[in-house]
Amino acid sequence: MNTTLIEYLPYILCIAIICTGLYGTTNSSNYLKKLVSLSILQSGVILFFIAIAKVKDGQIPILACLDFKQCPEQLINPLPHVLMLTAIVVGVATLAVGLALIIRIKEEYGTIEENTLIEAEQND
Amino acid sequence: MIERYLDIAVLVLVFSIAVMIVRSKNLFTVVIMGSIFSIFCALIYLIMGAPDVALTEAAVGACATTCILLASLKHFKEDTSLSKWRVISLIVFITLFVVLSYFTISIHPYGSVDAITNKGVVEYYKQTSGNEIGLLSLVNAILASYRGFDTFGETVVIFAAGLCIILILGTKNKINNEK
Amino acid sequence: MKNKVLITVTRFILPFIIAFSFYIQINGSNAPGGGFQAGVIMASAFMLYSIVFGYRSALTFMPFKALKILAILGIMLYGGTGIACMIMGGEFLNYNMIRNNLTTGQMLGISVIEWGVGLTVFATFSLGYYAFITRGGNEHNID
Amino acid sequence: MIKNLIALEIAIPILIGAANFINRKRGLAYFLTLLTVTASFVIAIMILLHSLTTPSISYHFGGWAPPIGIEFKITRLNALFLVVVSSSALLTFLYGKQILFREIHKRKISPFCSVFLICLAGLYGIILTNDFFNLYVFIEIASLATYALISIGINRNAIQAAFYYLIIGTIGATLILIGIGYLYIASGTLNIDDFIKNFAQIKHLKTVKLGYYLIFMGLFIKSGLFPFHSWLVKAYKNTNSFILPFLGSISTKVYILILLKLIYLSFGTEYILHNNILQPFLIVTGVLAITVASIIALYQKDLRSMLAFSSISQIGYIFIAISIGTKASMIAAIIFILSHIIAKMALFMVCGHIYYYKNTYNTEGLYMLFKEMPYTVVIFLINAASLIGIPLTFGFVGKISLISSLIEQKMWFVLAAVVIASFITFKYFWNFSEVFLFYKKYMPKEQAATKIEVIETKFSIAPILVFTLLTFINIGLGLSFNKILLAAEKLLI
Repeated sequence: MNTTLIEYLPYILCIAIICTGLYGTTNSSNYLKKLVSLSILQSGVILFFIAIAKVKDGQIPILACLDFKQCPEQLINPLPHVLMLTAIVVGVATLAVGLALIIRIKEEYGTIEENTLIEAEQND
Repeated sequence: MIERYLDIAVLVLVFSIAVMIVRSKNLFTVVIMGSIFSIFCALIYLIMGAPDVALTEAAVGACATTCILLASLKHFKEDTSLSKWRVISLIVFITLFVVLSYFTISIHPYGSVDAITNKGVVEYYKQTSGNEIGLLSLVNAILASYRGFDTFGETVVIFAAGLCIILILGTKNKINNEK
Repeated sequence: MKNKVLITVTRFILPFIIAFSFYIQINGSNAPGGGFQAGVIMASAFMLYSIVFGYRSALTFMPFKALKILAILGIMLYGGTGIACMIMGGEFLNYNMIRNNLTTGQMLGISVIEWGVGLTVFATFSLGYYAFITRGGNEHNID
Repeated sequence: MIKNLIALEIAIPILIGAANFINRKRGLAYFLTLLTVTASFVIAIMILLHSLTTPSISYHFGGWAPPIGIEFKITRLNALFLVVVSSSALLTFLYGKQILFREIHKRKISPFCSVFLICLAGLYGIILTNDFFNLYVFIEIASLATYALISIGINRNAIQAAFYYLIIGTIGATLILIGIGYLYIASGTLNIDDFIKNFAQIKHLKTVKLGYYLIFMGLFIKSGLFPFHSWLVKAYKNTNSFILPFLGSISTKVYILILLKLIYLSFGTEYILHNNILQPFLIVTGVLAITVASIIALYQKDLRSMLAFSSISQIGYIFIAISIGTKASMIAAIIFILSHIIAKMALFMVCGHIYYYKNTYNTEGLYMLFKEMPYTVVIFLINAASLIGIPLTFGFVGKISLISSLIEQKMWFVLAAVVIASFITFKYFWNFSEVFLFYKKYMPKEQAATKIEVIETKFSIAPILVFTLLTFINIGLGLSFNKILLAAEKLLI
């Protein structure tokens, strides 16, 4: 029982981070905090992917020599790493565009609090 | 054995930082905690054997993003954020957490060697990429050649983000103040 | 900013950051790193410079238009490599068409596209930083 | 040779959009974009013609065969949608030169065109790709560009709408990414066809179930299904009227197409819909969408809000068609998507055309429009008829095939809801038609209160020609009822 729980604990913690990010994104009233929570959500997903790639006692995915058959070794799965490099880039791109939008919102409305903004929108 | 507990310890730390970010009221705290969050994420990637991802996260998350966030923080100096626990959505997300965790049990155990993800395509990459591509770094071989088109998409995403920022923050659009 | 310690440390550390980014760019084939990481590190050196010495002096040696051209150049390098492979008779990004003996074509193609990624990422991050830092001031002539 | 066109279809818009980045002249930017969109339309037509002879083409990027590398797959369905998307982009650009130049600051037009081209390339990628992770990358490219395009609006609320869409859209995309992760854990592959090949052994796994639930949830959010529709209304209501005909008709439909392909062609209806919670969920949300959104549309005073709610209810019809799970219902869904794209695009164009001359969307400013713009109002009525499902229009074909497959499956309650919702659709379009057609009865008493500033306008025949063309296509397809059903049969080979 204990060993199985330990074996799944990293995944469960990643999911906890994902849920925290989701909670922050949906419940923060401040738009900047929403964005940072969004990047927490994305970091949680990245952590999850990296965790599934892990191999016990595996080496980092760099070959010791070009011909794998001459020097075989236990390697960590490199494919999720490649995918997550792209996902990090996508995350930072979203964050930057969101930040640009927030700056424009602040200029137009003078606030980035959701409650005040909804009132301002209804008055328009 | 100790390595496994190290992962879990840092993950717990990262989780608690995430909770603190969600709970905090000051925007400056949010940004700086976000930077610390990224640094510890990079540490976990390193522990889990993903140096490329760790390097990227450290450069992007902890450095560049924080710089950009701090640069724009001068606009929101006086803003603080209200922070209350909302019980209903808390219950929703705890339920979501329990459901996702329940489904997680059918994944291969953490660090398992004979997971299906280590077979098939990945096996092919390991065996032949040295001879076909000629790079020692498997991540770069896959990134640039086998899945090179994804990386093209990634570059386009970054470029599009720059373009979008110029479009949004460029000259002010004239606004018809129509009621 | 007029803090002497900051200026001295920055002057000392900047060449190392730039050298590190070139190392990562070139040595990406056999070690962790690659075009993307190199570009971000280069951009952070640029950000450090403009934080310490002010963005106006950064603008003098790296004007806005130059960054735009660099960003386009990067994406053109990547897309152009793909189209060049098609002209030589293969698929998009099939580097084997560049040189046909074993892995030379692959190595050449990969190093070219890594430079493309690095350029675009460096230029776009710096552009974004400029856009955020100049907003709210008197001049925003970023478009 | 034809294979390389597939890569060019993606590469040309991206590279020209990038090159346009340094250009600051708006005339040149417009001309360049028009040229690029025309080129991609020609390429799409060539691909479609080729796919008529060879039903399935597979393009391997980098020369690596599918499970190792990334694959694009051209089926007749994909090629058809490629043509639909590129022709919509072309028509939007032909129609809106004046509107673009008036509503958007002259310095912003050039980056706007670049972002539009990148958005277009992203949408092509979403349609063509046959790789899960590549799908995610293209979804993000298209979405990022869409957020920026929406943020340039007619009033300040557009920026807020864009931010709201960014938050919701990113949550949706992240759910898709987690789902892809679970499917990868279960199968060890990212290629969709390769995944389906070993599907029989892994279909009982919990990870597969969770994976596709998450992917579908993300796609529901992205396609504006009823409970997740709030971003759609905000965005459509406030964005500029140049981009609206394109985004309003295309952007959600592309995600529905992916959903359709995953359910019907990849996972199989037997596994996804039957004996599963997803079918009741889709039926309930679809019925709610068609009824509730139509009822909300009844009370709208703003032309664009009404059309936005109408879009939500039409998406509800499409999801009802998807949830039935027979081959006939898939054809019904595709016809419905196409008819909605054609009619909604014409309606949004009419809407933008009216705004160009009257500078308002509100009914108070549009009384007796028939007197001033008779032709435009007639076009409005014909396209509204298509959305209601009146015979001789394309919408009728879609609605009849939906109703016949509902009858086949004996889903009487859903059928009743569809019929009732069609009447409500008629009613809310009638509300606006009354305003346009009749004078005395609906004239507000204090006329002085609604003074609309007179604006400079230049007459141009282009928008009228474009929405006339769309209306002719609509009626032409509506008249060739049997041929469409035959063609749809061939489409799915």
